[in-house]
Amino acid sequence: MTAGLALDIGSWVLMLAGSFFVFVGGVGALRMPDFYTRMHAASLTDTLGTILILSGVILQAGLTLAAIKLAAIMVFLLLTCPTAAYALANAARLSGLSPRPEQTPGKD
Amino acid sequence: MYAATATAILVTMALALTRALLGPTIYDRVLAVNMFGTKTVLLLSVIAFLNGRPDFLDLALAYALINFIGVLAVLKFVQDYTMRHSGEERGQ
Amino acid sequence: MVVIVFEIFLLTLLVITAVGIVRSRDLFSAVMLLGLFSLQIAVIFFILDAADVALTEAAVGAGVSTVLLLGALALTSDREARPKGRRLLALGVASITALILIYASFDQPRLGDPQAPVHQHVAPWYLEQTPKQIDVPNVVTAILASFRGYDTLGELFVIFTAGIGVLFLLADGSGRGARSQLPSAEAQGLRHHLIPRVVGALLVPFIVLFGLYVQFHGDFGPGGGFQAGALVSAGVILYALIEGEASALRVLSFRALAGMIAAGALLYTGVGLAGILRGSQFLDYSVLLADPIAGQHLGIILIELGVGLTVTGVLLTIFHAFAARAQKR
Amino acid sequence: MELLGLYNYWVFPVLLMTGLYAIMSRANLIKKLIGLSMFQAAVFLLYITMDKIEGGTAPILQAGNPEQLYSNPLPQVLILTAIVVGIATLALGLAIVVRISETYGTIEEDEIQGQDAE
Repeated sequence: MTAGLALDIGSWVLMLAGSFFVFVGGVGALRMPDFYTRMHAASLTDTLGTILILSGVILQAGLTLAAIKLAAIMVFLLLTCPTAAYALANAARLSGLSPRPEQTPGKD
Repeated sequence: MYAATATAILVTMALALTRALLGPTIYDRVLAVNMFGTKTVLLLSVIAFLNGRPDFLDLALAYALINFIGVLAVLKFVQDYTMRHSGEERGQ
Repeated sequence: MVVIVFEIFLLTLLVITAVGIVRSRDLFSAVMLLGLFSLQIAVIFFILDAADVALTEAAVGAGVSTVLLLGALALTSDREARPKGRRLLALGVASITALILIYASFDQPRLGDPQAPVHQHVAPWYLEQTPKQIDVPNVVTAILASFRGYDTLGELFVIFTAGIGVLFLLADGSGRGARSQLPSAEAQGLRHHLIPRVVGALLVPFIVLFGLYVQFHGDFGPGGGFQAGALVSAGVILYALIEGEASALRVLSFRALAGMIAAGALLYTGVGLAGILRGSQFLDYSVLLADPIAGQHLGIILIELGVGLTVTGVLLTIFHAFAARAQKR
Repeated sequence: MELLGLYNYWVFPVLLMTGLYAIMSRANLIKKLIGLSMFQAAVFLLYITMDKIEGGTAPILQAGNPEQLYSNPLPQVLILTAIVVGIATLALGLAIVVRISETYGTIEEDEIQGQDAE
């Protein structure tokens, strides 16, 4: 029983911490001054939030097929998120978007 | 507990949507779409457990696998665009 | 219950996104916002207990539709001219119709009402008969492939025709598809971006494998030919993006794709005709084997395979047709 | 709570008419097609809204649980195929727009009509 409770508490802590980082990432993506800083906020917390939340859910799932699927989701997200961030930064840099906030052009 | 996590993810989704609507550059929008995609995967996983049917994780898995394609398509689009209109600045 | 609150929140986001799409003058932004729209509506479908539909929307919306719209933008223009006139009239017509429809909604049964008329007829019969007549857990697959196989055949031929239509409009007229002008230097895709290339190449087999899983696991979980077709073509499109269209065509040439489209449609119709030849009706799978239930299983697997082949073929042909048109410029 | 149960049916016309507004008021052909997709998505939403049943789950039968309620599978079948048909017809529309753009050099409806009138 206590092992089950410890597992529950562990997964709750992981999920709450994950939620916190996900939320911080969202705020960062909204409030940071220019594209590159926004991307930095979003992509870093994306990875950490993913690890924490999915580990929390895996603890709840126990040793089932669902846990294996969740682990696969986690691996794929950990592969694709940083790559997408890289590709995006690369595309932005390629098109000549400057990383200096004071020169970030506004639109509309 | 799932509900609290899902709420945090949903609020983050709203923030990402705001960024997508505000822009100002197209890359901000792509970033928002990518972020939104990751959050969708997390939300789907959490909701599958909240509903008590964890056998529906296939959907989250599908998104985790193919969400990446959109960003690569954008990268290629921008690359071709810069090739065709070299010198002309895009996304401002 | 709390899930319904999430759904309401997402619906609100959906409306905001829709307004954003209409307001944005930059078509590129509109396409990006349409991607967001698709993600949101997929989650809403999932919350409304439509796992199969959500999987389809995910498979189509996340990869294929963004790629197609971007392909079209690359061939036309990505700026919209300032709209003139007609806006007030359009706004008036749209708002009045919306108000009338909202007024009409007060007579609708509320969400999830078990007494709603839609839950009283037909559907209970399907839910009851599926275990007896077909014996697959996924009722959606049972209806799609067996009970209403005619409808699905019709849908398949709509997709088939759309694919042929795109080829008529965009192929170069030499009758050889776009094969002749392929191996050009610009067809190299994102080869010089090492990191996306390595990660993408790592993902392609998993996407195709997952597509096959969805194809053949469709009787037991969410899935089937439509979703699998979209997933497999998303995998091949990813390969084409990172290695160039020419490499993707070397793996699956235009001729092979055309073969897949035709083979899928023929397989579906052939299974239907086999029903007639065995002395029953068109698309009656029960007579395919001695045991009616085993016959149903065989029929469903075969026609889902036909659907998967045609959908993959059509989506990839469309993608290559747009890509080849862009290279000809 | 009773009224919140109708929220889906309110969002449906709003989305439907947002799509229609884009089709009517915008001259850009690709924007019209995007509006058409939104219109289509609104119809999908209406159908899927109707399939939901309280206490139900997706219509994938669970063995050994005969009392379980399942959502209505019929709208799901219709919409599942409609989504894939939707992308195929969208592609056909885009192909026509590409050809129009190559012939007229523009994808704005009023400019095309102006050229036709000459």
